[in-house]
Amino acid sequence: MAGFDKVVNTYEEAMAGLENGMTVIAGGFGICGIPENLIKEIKKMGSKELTIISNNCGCDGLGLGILLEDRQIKKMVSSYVGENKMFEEQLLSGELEVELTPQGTLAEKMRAGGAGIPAFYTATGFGTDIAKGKDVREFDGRKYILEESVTGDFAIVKAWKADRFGNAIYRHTAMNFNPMAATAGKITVMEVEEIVEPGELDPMHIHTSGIYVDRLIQGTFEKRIELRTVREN
Amino acid sequence: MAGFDKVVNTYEEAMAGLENGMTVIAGGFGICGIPENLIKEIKKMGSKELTIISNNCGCDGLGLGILLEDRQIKKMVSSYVGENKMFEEQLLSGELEVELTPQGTLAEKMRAGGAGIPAFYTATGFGTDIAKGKDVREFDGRKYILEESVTGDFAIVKAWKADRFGNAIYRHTAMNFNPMAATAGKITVMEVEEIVEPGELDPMHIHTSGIYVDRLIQGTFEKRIELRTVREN
Amino acid sequence: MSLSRDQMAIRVARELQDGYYVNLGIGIPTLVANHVPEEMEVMLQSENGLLGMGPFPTEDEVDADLINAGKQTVTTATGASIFSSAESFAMIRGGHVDLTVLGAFEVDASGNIASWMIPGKLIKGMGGAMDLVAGADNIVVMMTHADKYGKSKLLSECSLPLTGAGCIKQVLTDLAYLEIYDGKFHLVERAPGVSIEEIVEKTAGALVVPDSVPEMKF
Amino acid sequence: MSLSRDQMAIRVARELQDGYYVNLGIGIPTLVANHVPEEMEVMLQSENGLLGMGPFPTEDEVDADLINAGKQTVTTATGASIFSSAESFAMIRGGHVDLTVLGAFEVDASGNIASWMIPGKLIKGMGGAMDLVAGADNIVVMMTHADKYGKSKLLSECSLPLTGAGCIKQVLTDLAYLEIYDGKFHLVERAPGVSIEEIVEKTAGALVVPDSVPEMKF
Repeated sequence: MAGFDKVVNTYEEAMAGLENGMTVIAGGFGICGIPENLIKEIKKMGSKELTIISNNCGCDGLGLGILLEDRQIKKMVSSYVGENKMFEEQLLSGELEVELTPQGTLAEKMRAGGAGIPAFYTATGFGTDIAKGKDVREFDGRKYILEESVTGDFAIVKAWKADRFGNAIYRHTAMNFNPMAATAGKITVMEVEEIVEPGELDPMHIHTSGIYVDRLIQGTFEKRIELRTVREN
Repeated sequence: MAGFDKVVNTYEEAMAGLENGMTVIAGGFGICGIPENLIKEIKKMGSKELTIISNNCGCDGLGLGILLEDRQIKKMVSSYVGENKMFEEQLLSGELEVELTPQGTLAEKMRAGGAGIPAFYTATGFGTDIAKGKDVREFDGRKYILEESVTGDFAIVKAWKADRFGNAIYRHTAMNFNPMAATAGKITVMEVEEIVEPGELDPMHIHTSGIYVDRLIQGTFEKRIELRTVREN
Repeated sequence: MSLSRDQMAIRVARELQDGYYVNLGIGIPTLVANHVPEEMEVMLQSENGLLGMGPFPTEDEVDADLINAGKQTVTTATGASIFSSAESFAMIRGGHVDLTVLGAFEVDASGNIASWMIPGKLIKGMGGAMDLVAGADNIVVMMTHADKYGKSKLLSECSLPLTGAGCIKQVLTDLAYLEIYDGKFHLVERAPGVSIEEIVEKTAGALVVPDSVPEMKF
Repeated sequence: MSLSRDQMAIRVARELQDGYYVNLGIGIPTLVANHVPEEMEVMLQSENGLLGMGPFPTEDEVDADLINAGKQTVTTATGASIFSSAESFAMIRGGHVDLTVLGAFEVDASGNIASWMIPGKLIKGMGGAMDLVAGADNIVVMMTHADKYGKSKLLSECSLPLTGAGCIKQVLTDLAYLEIYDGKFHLVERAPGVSIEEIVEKTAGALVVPDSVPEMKF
């Protein structure tokens, strides 16, 4: 029997079950630590009317940006939608809906969603447009707004290494939103650079426990750099 | 200048500033991963009327239990106060106040306290005595209660290794409440088995970032075992 | 004949599925670990921060830094992960644990459970029990059908302080396996040789008895 | 003479203390890193999950997996730690960062700040700015005193959508260093050779000018 082996061999299997109108939570910051190939598979599948919850929307031609090409996204929940020509066009034409969410609130919404916390109070955004329609409450003389958590039909994340059980570690700042995204999907799909055998990773250094991972696939990644900034040797 | 070096050389320095009536958050589960020597120092200092927030209250003669001997604790916030004769006596005589808090709620209260989240909703305890006097709210057809976060004047935690900047890793299940406790103290004091130089620990595997740690001390630990349970070789 | 503790564990183990992440409460529920079907893999979660609990250690392996939620020394299984209490209860509260098995003093026909406190006795605290019952969709309560005085523990309304409200759907006792829905207990299976009359007599809460109630087989 | 960008950074750097954890916003605030006094150690936090940001990498060191919040390739400093976005904003929201420096379009006499959106232009999003201003006790806003048309950016009430309400207490412009309290700007220092008249003229919000306003020294 399969036991805890989460490995699937094709991207078709990895994303099987994704339907039009579903909500997908994606890890990544800019184009760092994004599940490149899972996103490509969504493009290939042609799913429409998707709600995507992700800090950013990739860039033109890479990451979630490629889902704009065939107008697969109905709504983005993001903190920063950056420099993306196609994004701008679809937003201005009203084809694309955007729910801007402060970055820390977005990270906490994902974590809370995965942790069974339906809502939490935060000072972030109090007194701004973000607070409109939200409950305000005072604690210790300071005002906070109530933010609700998010979950997805799917979560798609990218890690560095994982064992076959889905116990994963991230590399450097490619961690970013991936650990929280991984907890918040009804089905969580993880792609990694290397799959190892259970027992090879130190239990004390697992960033994402396999309990959150439903499907695991090994891929190859472009890992494009958005702003290559160097100093003299 | 000292920069980020958090190391202090004596337990007196480590706990300097602790005053009667203060709130102390302590890491540990049972007597696993407890800041043994910091607790001993509190006993030595003789501080009184303390509020202690910790999952358990040690046992007779070890851990937080020793603070009962001289009646230093006014109030315990815990999920399980276990088998402790002196605890029972002081509770029944009314000398000691206890606020029982579900274990997961307690862990989340500490995390929230450190993360600037003043309150969160949880289903834990809804419909029970724990919910009395707390706000109830429905999300998605289910009822949740509002729980407020906790912070301490001091947090005392125990880690395995830390670099001089306070970047720490925990060993096995001696992690437990320590990472959250570390974030929730106005002054966080950490004791460890080994202090190493900055750069020796992999930045990707730090459990508690030095930003949370104000004072760091190396100690020796009894590490008593509560229930030694073995199988045949 | 009422079920032995081991038979109770065997019956509960039949609720396991391959690949299940399971939290077993302190006491009788831990026996379930001894009866995982051989062709099946399950992983045990211990709420103090361990997923993938192994067997008890040998004398040489004993490590004060590696214990379970019952404070016993344990080992890690291959593919284990270790994490903080906040992360552990994120798993539990977030519904990521597939099955939770725990004991109780009382369960009632509304799915309420009382398992942590008997007024008049010293209060020890609920530990993680309130989080476990609030977080899991799939909980099996494992307890004797009646207390030592013969008083039913399956009530129309719990008399003791609750651990959780409306969260229990399955109960395995030494006499029967029951489901709870629509405000009633529903008899599903009975222990070998135990009469429906005995179960009816020892169930204080509303009980639905279908035409056919198969005996458990061991 | 109004301050150069580097002089502005030098002046803000005087707010640093040894052992400070600092978050520098994208743009001019990043220049502050170049002016940390030599005898002092500060550690830079990047909200995408890095505490202890090192210099830009050499060509050989460039790593797509190691970037800052501005999406630039960076390195780690000795004693760095890396964590998730949730943990990063726990640090920020929880008030663990000692100093935050960020730019703004407008600041007003109530301590409100507008820094993320100009209606009519495309909305790019607030990123982490709302969290940063809500989380830090110690924030320095660094911006020009007036826009390129000479219109004051220190207002009685912000005209643009807010990033945060009542959270700014210190502003460093190319003309002056000001504090905000009691619903007014308070002139603390002026740029060398800049007249109080010029500052008064270019400050639209209520401004308190003390008898003596020292010039900054560089």
